[in-house]
Amino acid sequence: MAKKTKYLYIKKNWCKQCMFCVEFCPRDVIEVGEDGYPRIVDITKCRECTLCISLCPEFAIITEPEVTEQLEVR
Amino acid sequence: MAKKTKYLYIKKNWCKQCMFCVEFCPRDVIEVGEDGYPRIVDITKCRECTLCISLCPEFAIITEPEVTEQLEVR
Amino acid sequence: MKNFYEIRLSGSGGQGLITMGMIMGEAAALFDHKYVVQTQSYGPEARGGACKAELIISNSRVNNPKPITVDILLTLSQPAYDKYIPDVKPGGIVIIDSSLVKYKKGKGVYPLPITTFAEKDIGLKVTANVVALGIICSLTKVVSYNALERALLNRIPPGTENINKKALSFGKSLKFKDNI
Amino acid sequence: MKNFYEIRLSGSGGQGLITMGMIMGEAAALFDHKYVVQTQSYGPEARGGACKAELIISNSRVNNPKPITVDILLTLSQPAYDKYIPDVKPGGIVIIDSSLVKYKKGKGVYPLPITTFAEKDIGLKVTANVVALGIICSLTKVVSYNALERALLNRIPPGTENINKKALSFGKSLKFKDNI
Amino acid sequence: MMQDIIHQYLRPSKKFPHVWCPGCGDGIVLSAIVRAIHSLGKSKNETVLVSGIGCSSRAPVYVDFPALHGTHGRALAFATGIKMANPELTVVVITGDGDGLAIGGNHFIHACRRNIDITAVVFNNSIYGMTGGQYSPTMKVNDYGATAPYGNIERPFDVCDLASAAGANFVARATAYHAIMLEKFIKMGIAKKGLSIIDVITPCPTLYSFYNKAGKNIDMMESIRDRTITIQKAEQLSDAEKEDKIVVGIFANRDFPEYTGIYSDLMERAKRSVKDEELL
Amino acid sequence: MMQDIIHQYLRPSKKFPHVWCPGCGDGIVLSAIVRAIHSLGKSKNETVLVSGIGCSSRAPVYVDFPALHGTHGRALAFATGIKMANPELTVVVITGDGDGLAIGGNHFIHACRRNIDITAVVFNNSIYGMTGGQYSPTMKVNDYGATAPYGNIERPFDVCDLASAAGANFVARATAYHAIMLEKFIKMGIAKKGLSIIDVITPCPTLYSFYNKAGKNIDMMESIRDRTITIQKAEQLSDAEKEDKIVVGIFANRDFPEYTGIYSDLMERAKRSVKDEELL
Amino acid sequence: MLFYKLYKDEQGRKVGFLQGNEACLEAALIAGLKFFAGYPITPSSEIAAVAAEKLPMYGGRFIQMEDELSSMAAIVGASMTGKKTMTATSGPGFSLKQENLGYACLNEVPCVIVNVQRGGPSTGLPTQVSQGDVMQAKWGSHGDHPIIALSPSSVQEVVELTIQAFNFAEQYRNPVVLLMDETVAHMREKIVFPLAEETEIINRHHSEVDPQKYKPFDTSFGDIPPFENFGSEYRYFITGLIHDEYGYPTTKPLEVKNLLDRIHRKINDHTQQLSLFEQYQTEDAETLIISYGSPVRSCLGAMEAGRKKGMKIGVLQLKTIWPFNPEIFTKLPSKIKNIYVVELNMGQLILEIERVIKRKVNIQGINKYDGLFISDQEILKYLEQQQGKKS
Amino acid sequence: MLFYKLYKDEQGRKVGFLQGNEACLEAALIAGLKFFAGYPITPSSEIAAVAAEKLPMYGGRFIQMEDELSSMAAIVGASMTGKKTMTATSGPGFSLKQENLGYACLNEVPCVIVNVQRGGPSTGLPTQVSQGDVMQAKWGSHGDHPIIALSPSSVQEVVELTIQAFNFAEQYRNPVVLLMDETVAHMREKIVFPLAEETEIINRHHSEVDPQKYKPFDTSFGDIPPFENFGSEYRYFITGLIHDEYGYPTTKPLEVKNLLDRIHRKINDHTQQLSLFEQYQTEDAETLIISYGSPVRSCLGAMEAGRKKGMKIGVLQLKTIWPFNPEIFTKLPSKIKNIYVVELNMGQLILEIERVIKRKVNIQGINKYDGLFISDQEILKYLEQQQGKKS
Ligand SMILES: Cc1ncc(C[n+]2csc(CCOP(=O)(O)OP(=O)(O)O)c2C)c(N)n1
Ligand SMILES: Cc1ncc(C[n+]2csc(CCOP(=O)(O)OP(=O)(O)O)c2C)c(N)n1
Ligand code: SF4
Ligand code: SF4
Ligand code: SF4
Ligand code: SF4
Ligand code: SF4
Ligand code: SF4
Ligand SMILES: [Mg+2]
Ligand SMILES: [Mg+2]
Repeated sequence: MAKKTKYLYIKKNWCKQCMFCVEFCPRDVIEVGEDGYPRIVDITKCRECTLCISLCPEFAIITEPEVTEQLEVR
Repeated sequence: MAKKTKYLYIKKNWCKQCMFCVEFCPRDVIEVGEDGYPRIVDITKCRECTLCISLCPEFAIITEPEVTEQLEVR
Repeated sequence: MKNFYEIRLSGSGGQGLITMGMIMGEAAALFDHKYVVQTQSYGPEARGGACKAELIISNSRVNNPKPITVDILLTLSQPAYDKYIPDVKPGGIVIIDSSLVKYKKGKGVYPLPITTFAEKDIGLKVTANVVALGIICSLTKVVSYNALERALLNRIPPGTENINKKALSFGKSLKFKDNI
Repeated sequence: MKNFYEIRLSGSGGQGLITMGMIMGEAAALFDHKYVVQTQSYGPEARGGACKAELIISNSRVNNPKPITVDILLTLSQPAYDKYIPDVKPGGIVIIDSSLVKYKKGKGVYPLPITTFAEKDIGLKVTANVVALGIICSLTKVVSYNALERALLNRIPPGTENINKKALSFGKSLKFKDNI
Repeated sequence: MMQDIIHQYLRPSKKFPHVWCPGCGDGIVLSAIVRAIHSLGKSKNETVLVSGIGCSSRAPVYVDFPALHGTHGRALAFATGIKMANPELTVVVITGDGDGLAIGGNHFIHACRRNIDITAVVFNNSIYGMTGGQYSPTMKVNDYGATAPYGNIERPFDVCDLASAAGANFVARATAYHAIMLEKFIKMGIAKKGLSIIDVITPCPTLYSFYNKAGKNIDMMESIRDRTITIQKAEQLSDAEKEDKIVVGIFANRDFPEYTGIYSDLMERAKRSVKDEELL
Repeated sequence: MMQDIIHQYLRPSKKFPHVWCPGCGDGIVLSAIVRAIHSLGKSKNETVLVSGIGCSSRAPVYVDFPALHGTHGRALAFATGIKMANPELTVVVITGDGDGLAIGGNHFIHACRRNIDITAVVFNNSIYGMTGGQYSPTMKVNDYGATAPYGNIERPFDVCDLASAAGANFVARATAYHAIMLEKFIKMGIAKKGLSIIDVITPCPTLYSFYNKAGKNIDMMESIRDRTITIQKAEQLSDAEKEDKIVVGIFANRDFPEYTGIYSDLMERAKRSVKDEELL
Repeated sequence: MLFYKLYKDEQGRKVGFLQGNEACLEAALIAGLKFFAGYPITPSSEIAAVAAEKLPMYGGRFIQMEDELSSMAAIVGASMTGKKTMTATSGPGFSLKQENLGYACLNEVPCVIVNVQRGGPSTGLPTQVSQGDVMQAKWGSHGDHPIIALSPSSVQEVVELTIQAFNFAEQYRNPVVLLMDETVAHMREKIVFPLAEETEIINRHHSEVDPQKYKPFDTSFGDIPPFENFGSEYRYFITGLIHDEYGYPTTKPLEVKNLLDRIHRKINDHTQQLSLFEQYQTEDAETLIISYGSPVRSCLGAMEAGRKKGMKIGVLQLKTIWPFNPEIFTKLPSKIKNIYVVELNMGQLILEIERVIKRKVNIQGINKYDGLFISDQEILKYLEQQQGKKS
Repeated sequence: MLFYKLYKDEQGRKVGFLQGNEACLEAALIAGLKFFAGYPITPSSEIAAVAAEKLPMYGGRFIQMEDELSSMAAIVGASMTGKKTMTATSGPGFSLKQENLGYACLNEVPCVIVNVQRGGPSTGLPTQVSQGDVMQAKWGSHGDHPIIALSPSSVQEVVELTIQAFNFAEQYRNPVVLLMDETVAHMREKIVFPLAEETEIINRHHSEVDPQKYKPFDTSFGDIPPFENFGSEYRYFITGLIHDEYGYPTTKPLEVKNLLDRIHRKINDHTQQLSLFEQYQTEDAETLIISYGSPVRSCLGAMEAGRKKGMKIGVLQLKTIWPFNPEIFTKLPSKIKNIYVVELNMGQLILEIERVIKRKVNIQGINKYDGLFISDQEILKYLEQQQGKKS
């Protein structure tokens, strides 16, 4: 329950680069990478407010990559 | 303009005997006649409040009978 | 008794004609085991104005559901009388509430002060339709008295059995000759 | 010059492909007096994803409004390239924005860094579509330069005439050989 | 001078008496509408009545105005077309609680929102009279109807609250019994630029009464009279005390811009922006 | 623990990314709905999503609940049938400002009036996104749209006022930007017995932005954020000051009886009144 | 407030003297009706009134919606939970239901729509009889969509065909229209309700597949996909968009065509099973009267009267209107020289009959559309006139 | 925000490179459109957008209503004031307009309803082409009602038939449906607008009678009663009920029959005038392709290609769909052995064609309903297969 999330992942193949996560993360944890996609710069700054997850319109910010990868196959 | 109406007429062939005029005339000017239709008993008591005209659902209380008679022919 | 009757019950809204029609129909269909089709007037024209219920009672399957001309006409109001009297077949029976309707005498015309009977003899004006049912029964035999009573008792509000029975049998007991 | 061209302009939403199609169509139809039918992709599938405008330019009446295979394909995005490259007829011409698209070399394949040109040489990225128009014009002659310029100038916001003219003529002036 | 004004407005080619039942309030409301129009000096030619379907919606057939008896629920939509196409016309809509608030509810709220210069009079008898007494969206909880044999379980709309929330400029309620007040509100409504809703509580002594044992003509009128209170009075009462009351008065009287007027301004702008399209 | 809850709910057989434009608020609202359902511990099998037609109404296709994507405007009507036929189900309606308030306005007010236990989330982008950016009944005056080339002249509905006047038990407004507040309101709405309306202001960075030069994704989100005030704050402002503001908060939270519940009581009464019909 | 009583006859069957409308709802209860949504309209309103009273007695639910659009939507929604559902209306309301009726057809949602036909077009003649909506029943909604429509001629047939309507709806996963007319709806006749053991009640076919593998429009079981209830462990999505087997929107041409082909095929391939009709004295007939609904009664009357006069008349009654069954007409005895199609409209089903009868035969419509019922006399008179036999 | 420009050609005619939808509204302006009410729906929405921008420039008015029901009601109301009015929609909206369309037919209210057909049924294929609403255009509203429907195959024909639609509406006092399809609506072609002197514009016929004597449905001037505007000195009443010549409700059987007969007769008696069609190379044709709307283009392509291969193909294009004109088909050259009816639906107008062609000829439908446009190749291939000529 109180387990701390180790990391946030960006599913690039879902991300549409709206940059909400970059813009609205209160701790500037996320920034635009060279490929134009957001990337996590410093997860230690993250205060786990979940704002980025809630504001990502693409459900592209994930905490457990293995679960979600399955979603792509149809 | 300020001419006083001489009389009120009940068009019996339109009247459906709801008796609103009888019931709601504040001066008891109208009562139920022997034929079951309303009739004017004492026009002098009338204070020209027009309530009976306004409350007659049948447009059967008239001030100028000759105008309305024309309405019946089609 | 004929094999085929076309019947119209007419008057104005509130006189219980539709109920009469249903009772008569139910009696003939379910208890006398006749073929019966019953219809009635609907809609805005049923508001206030003339109102009717019609029955066809037959010993064999009924095709046309609505009579055009009738063997039996009951009229409880002037407008209904005026409107429907031309539809009576030669030799037909016309029952008229003479307390409400101005009528023309003739063979097969039976005027009776039905509403007055109901008021005076039964003591309840609204039983006029039941009195009329009794009259039709005895005059035309189109439906049996037993069947009629049974159907009637199933339709009426509890507690009114006696007065209704009384009205029906009163109607049936009336003696009449047509009014020529 | 052929009598009949089927053309597809493709890329993603926001690259101005529909406008390109309309300008090209108007130029060919109204000023070059060709028979032209122009269509485009619609609806939800036009949101975000691949987007296209299609033209058929002919010297005689055009029946089928939508090409199935094409003589000329312009692609300004990778998904569009991947989706539409199989539809190019043998001998057809493929113009590719090589600054955005990974492509396969071949006869009739003309890769040009169109968006980069627009950004660097014209100074405005959004003129890429106009540069592309110029390229198509000089490479295929399917529409005359004059007609194109005239239609273009009627479509653009006032004040942007010069930069658009520049982009068009820049596109036209480019030299290229197909990329085998 | 006391006048039977309605007779100046009855259609000369139409037969009377009308189709409504004895003691039905619809005739009373219709004559109030006519007196209101009359007192505003509106021309017969340029006053259009529009109605839907229902006992109440039959009203326009009797009075000598251009009139459209439309389809069920669409009166305000037909009226919107008429008013938009010719804003000079005075447009009065006659509708019922079923016509205007059940099937026609969407046009009701949108007409209010647009605040188009139409006056709609809702003949509110809390029942579908025409079709035989089914419960309507203004019927009280626990009243009976042909489709509410166990008592109505749906809470009624407050027509005036709804109209106000949707944006109408003028909103008032009167009753068929209070015919003079009614006439006044209708007059104010017509005079008002913008959408006006007049909710009129009116008796259906035939079907409402049949299902609710509400007595005959006079009983129903007396009940309406006795249950009526003013807005001012209502404010002093608790919800429970207000339960059965009819609250009459003016619920909204405001001056949001009127739709056809703004549209005319838009037309001016548009005309000015006609560009010389012919270029070649 | 921080969780990407939505992924437990995406349809395993559906491809992603979804159909919405980059920066469209619809995905944000959908994920708030899912989190709200999740946090209430509702079962997937017994939570039904119902939507109409529009960009927003596409939402139910992505998440693994039984779902009905109906016809335009009728979501609440389909939902009413579902809830009535099986009151055990949790029914959540996803609708747009066009779907729910334009063509669907009548079902909106009647569902509120009946106060049936459904939660409707209005994805309110003040435009018809799906059909190309026409003005909707929630578009502000003077905004532009495909059918408002001279600026919109129709006053918008206040969705919350309308829902309250029509009778809904729970009425609240949030925005796509205020995703946590949004989730909370949706959760309260679902938990509430009776009809709940959650009006969500959400950006359409494609079409609204095109016609109104409102910038791109982040611009629109920032504008929503910056224009948002609470009800408490709004009460202190004049009408003019409130003009451009988005007022968020809970507008109604009350306990009128819920429809299917009263109906169940009625059924009990009816069953008791089954008479022995067989007489002969 | 019910206006009829039910009794029990010697065999224990319920009997009564009922209107068509009343009988319709009683029969629906036998068929398993559990949810009714409607909006009142003459001449169908009694159906709703009976539903309001009776459904909650037997564990069903009734709702009066705000209009016909929502009524239709509500019965579709309710049907998705596995309940048998119904609505009733008349012409104007039937027009309003068309959009959602199309939705139900595309999504193969079982439900019954009663249309008690009255005089049209528009508000028309609200209290009078008509058969003006026969073509609308098939073509009223946009786009090709499969429909089943049945039409009773007596109150007893109302019972028979109402139960049949529910059975067809469930069996074929398709909306069924019960095309009544004002005459049948409002007349009272004695009816006998069948005993449970005499009544075949069909319920929609459920799936046995693993919920993970369930596809709501699975074609591997034949043309009629198994149905699962919303609220069960089967979770799926339905849409008014053209969809694939999962119910997801598709624009793939082959998937589109397959879906449309299948939903039409599932009806058309069963035309013979769906086609209910009666033939009366057609064996030796030279003149055939074709009809459906209440006018069939008059046709039979005309036949009987005509035969007494030596006219070789037969009657063909169609109980199933849609799907239209050409075989009935192509296989008619060749003795038949004259065909009269009696309809209370300006000639609708006759268009189909003319289309399929290829051999040379005189086909004429006998059409009445003045609001009145057609009598046997009228039909016979017309026949006599036509055949120059008028003596 | 308009997406097209208009130019002037040498003869002074306006020309442009326009979508069918855009051309439709421009043509409507030429025809005299003064009021448009609509509700957006793909693929018709551009018509409304152009109306919103252009109408107020030229003294007309536009309103976006809350739905299609009200849009239809609004144009009927507006038409009563004497204005030319129009609405535009697609399948789902067309279904919703049916009730009020019937009202307009019964009250003989001139107006134009554009239905840009998309894939159906239900929400169907919103962005794709179809001709699924052909039968609905005639039978979609309850009760028998007269309809005129036209269908263009090119943007230039959109102009021609839109003007024609308004003219027919005014001349016959009847709603006219312009049945477009997504292909014609969305493709851009060069169009030339006729000069004023080249365009016949018909306005509804007004009365000369004394206002006291005016009857809105007066039959003494022939089958089409003169029309007077609401707001003029002519005051009258209209209703969706069956009415007498005064417009008052009637249930008198003869008045009912007379009204229904007249409103149908006024259209049917003018079928020849209303029937617009084109024949291409039919003189020597052995194979005839019949079509309407955008597929006509492919039929012509197939004809050209087929003729090159020696196939004697002709094309019959119907521009008028309703009223259906049997004479076109009964008078076809007897050389024709094979008839193919090309439709983007499952076979709708072919039902009418099969009905009226009595002689022995092979009639087959070529139907495409997968959302795609039909190409000339497809048609030709089918023809070749059928004729066993495939080489
Ligand atoms: C589309 C449609 N649905 C239903 C009806 C039937 N109908 C006619 S009037 C009416 C209700 C009328 O109620 P209201 O407006 O309150 O009028 P009232 O008769 O009570 O004055 C109904 C349901 C109809 N004519 N058309
Ligand atoms: C009966 C009908 N009318 C019109 C349409 C076209 N249509 C589809 S979605 C839509 C508007 C959607 O607006 P909204 O509900 O606000 O959704 P958004 O796309 O903005 O999320 C319209 C008019 C339709 N599908 N059906
Ligand atoms: S919010 Fe989501 S979609 Fe937007 S940039 Fe971040 S990860 Fe990508
Ligand atoms: S959870 Fe909050 S702090 Fe952490 S990355 Fe996301 S938005 Fe930033
Ligand atoms: S109010 Fe009118 S209808 Fe009623 S009794 Fe008096 S006169 Fe007659
Ligand atoms: S005017 Fe007033 S006082 Fe006179 S009779 Fe009428 S109600 Fe009575
Ligand atoms: S039924 Fe009721 S509303 Fe209708 S006319 Fe009679 S009293 Fe009036
Ligand atoms: S058009 Fe607007 S509402 Fe629709 S998906 Fe795109 S951004 Fe969202
Ligand atoms: Mg009412
Ligand atoms: Mg929206």
